[in-house]
Amino acid sequence: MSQGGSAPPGLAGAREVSMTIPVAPEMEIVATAQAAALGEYIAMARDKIDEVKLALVEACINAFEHADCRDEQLHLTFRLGREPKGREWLEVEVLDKGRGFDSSRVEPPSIEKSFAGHRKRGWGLQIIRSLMDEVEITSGGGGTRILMRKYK
Amino acid sequence: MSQGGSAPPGLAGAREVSMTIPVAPEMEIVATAQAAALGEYIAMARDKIDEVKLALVEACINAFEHADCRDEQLHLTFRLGREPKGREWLEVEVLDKGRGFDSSRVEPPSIEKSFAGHRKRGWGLQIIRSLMDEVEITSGGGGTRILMRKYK
Amino acid sequence: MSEACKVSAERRGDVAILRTDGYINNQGGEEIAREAYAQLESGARALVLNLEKTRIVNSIGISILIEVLEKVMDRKGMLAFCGLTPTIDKTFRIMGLAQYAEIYPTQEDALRGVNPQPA
Amino acid sequence: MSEACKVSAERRGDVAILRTDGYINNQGGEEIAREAYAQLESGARALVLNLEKTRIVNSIGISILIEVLEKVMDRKGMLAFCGLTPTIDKTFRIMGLAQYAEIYPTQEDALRGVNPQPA
Ligand SMILES: Nc1ncnc2c1ncn2[C@@H]1O[C@H](COP(=O)(O)OP(=O)(O)O)[C@@H](O)[C@H]1O
Ligand SMILES: Nc1ncnc2c1ncn2[C@@H]1O[C@H](COP(=O)(O)OP(=O)(O)O)[C@@H](O)[C@H]1O
Repeated sequence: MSQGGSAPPGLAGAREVSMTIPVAPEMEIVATAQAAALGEYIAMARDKIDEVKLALVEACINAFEHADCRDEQLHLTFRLGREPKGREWLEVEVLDKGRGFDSSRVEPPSIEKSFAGHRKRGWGLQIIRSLMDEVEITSGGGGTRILMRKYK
Repeated sequence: MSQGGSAPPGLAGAREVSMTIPVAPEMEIVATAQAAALGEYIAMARDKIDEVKLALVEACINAFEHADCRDEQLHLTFRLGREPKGREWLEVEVLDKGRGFDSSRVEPPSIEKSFAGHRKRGWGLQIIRSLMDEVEITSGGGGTRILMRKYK
Repeated sequence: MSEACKVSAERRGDVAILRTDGYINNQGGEEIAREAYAQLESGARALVLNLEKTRIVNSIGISILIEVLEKVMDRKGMLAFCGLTPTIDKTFRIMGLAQYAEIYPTQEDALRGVNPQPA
Repeated sequence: MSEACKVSAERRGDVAILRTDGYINNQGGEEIAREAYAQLESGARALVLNLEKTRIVNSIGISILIEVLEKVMDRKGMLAFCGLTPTIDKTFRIMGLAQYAEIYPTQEDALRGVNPQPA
């Protein structure tokens, strides 16, 4: 996705922050601090920031739980941008160098299935898709990349 | 510096978060969110976290103002550790690939000099050294690295 | 870690009020479940979960809340939530929790909801 | 940007109270200086800078506060700070600002300090 065209001159590449966090308990909370700081930077509403934080938590714990990352790390990139003459957005990319999965084969969850079965889990991707405005999942042998965007 | 020896097994390398921020106004504030999140992670007192944040702000704006970074970026690393049988600490490394400087030749500031002269500036390094428990500055043609540590 | 979830309980007749403080992840969810089951065991008919001091949850934590809900429904009891942030409220609705548990703005509303007759 | 510093002013006789809200960096410092100079021009003798709503500053911002202090001292006026976080207080002391400007816990204390005679 392209950088917003409206960045002031001299700020080329200025709207991207990247970070690496270890695969470790509660590091997802440390990551959300970054999402919040960048959301505040563009004066995004608090509730929208909270939605980005929750989606980010889900993406992180998925990688922690399922990816089996070779490097024991998660690579996060936060981007700020603006549609041509349009709304500003905050984009979060969560990249793991893990085993990958086929997201088209993940069965959608429902609370009734949760009650019937013993498996109450399976809500992460659903929550991410519902809370963010755009979500793109790319996964394969090299790992998984979740790209999610929220408009201001 | 070594990783604290007390990290639970399976958390090898788990206590380091790295990030890259662009050289751009107020990105130093975005960076402080990370310091705060990691300080909270080890339950560091709020005032100490505030001191780390202010020292980090000074290190960032120094690089923004003086370093003339080739890559227009600042590389930050946050580390958590513990002295053998001792206190926990939060360490922040600020690395720029800029022009470097000789910190031994920076004149110490004083408010009287500030009043007398027209130059009120020159307080950044002094503030960093006063607010952090340990500070190490390495600088040369490849850039500048400020390593600063605060005990919990 | 500062985010670790604390759970405190208060009993009013056969209604138990559980207040959470902090991140509801797997540990937080288990903390809540432990307290909820203790209350059910000792005769509580309705649980009010006050999440006022919780600003973040994850789906592992919520899945444990679904287990609690199921156990309460098995016993023909009631489960009510209150004090949800807009984002947690939205998430509970996405997951369909709101169809089986009531969601109230405040603890007073929740207490009235689980206890319609004058106390 | 949410951190941009807002400055509001209130005049009580020849004392001007300036309240900041947000990050005191170069822009924030200049905002304060502009307001401070306007108050001095219009006859203020003492300035009270209430930083209660400022949680972070940087040395560029503080260097502008030193300029303001210098101008106040040139005019034999008074400058008092209040509402500092412990870290900002510490930083002002590191820089020696506390030797030339008074630092008070609250605005009331500061007003009493710059105005010892009954108002
Ligand atoms: N980063 C990832 N790497 C590998 N597999 C993943 C990843 N994220 C999700 N998955 C797979 O997709 C499934 C559904 O994920 P999700 O909807 O988050 O529910 P849950 O994590 O509760 O199972 C997971 O059970 C897992 O098999
Ligand atoms: N990252 C850096 N790269 C190059 N020069 C630096 C860097 N940090 C500090 N300096 C030099 O050290 C001097 C003192 O820095 P400092 O104490 O922060 O005060 P100030 O930034 O107000 O001048 C600066 O003026 C600059 O010449």
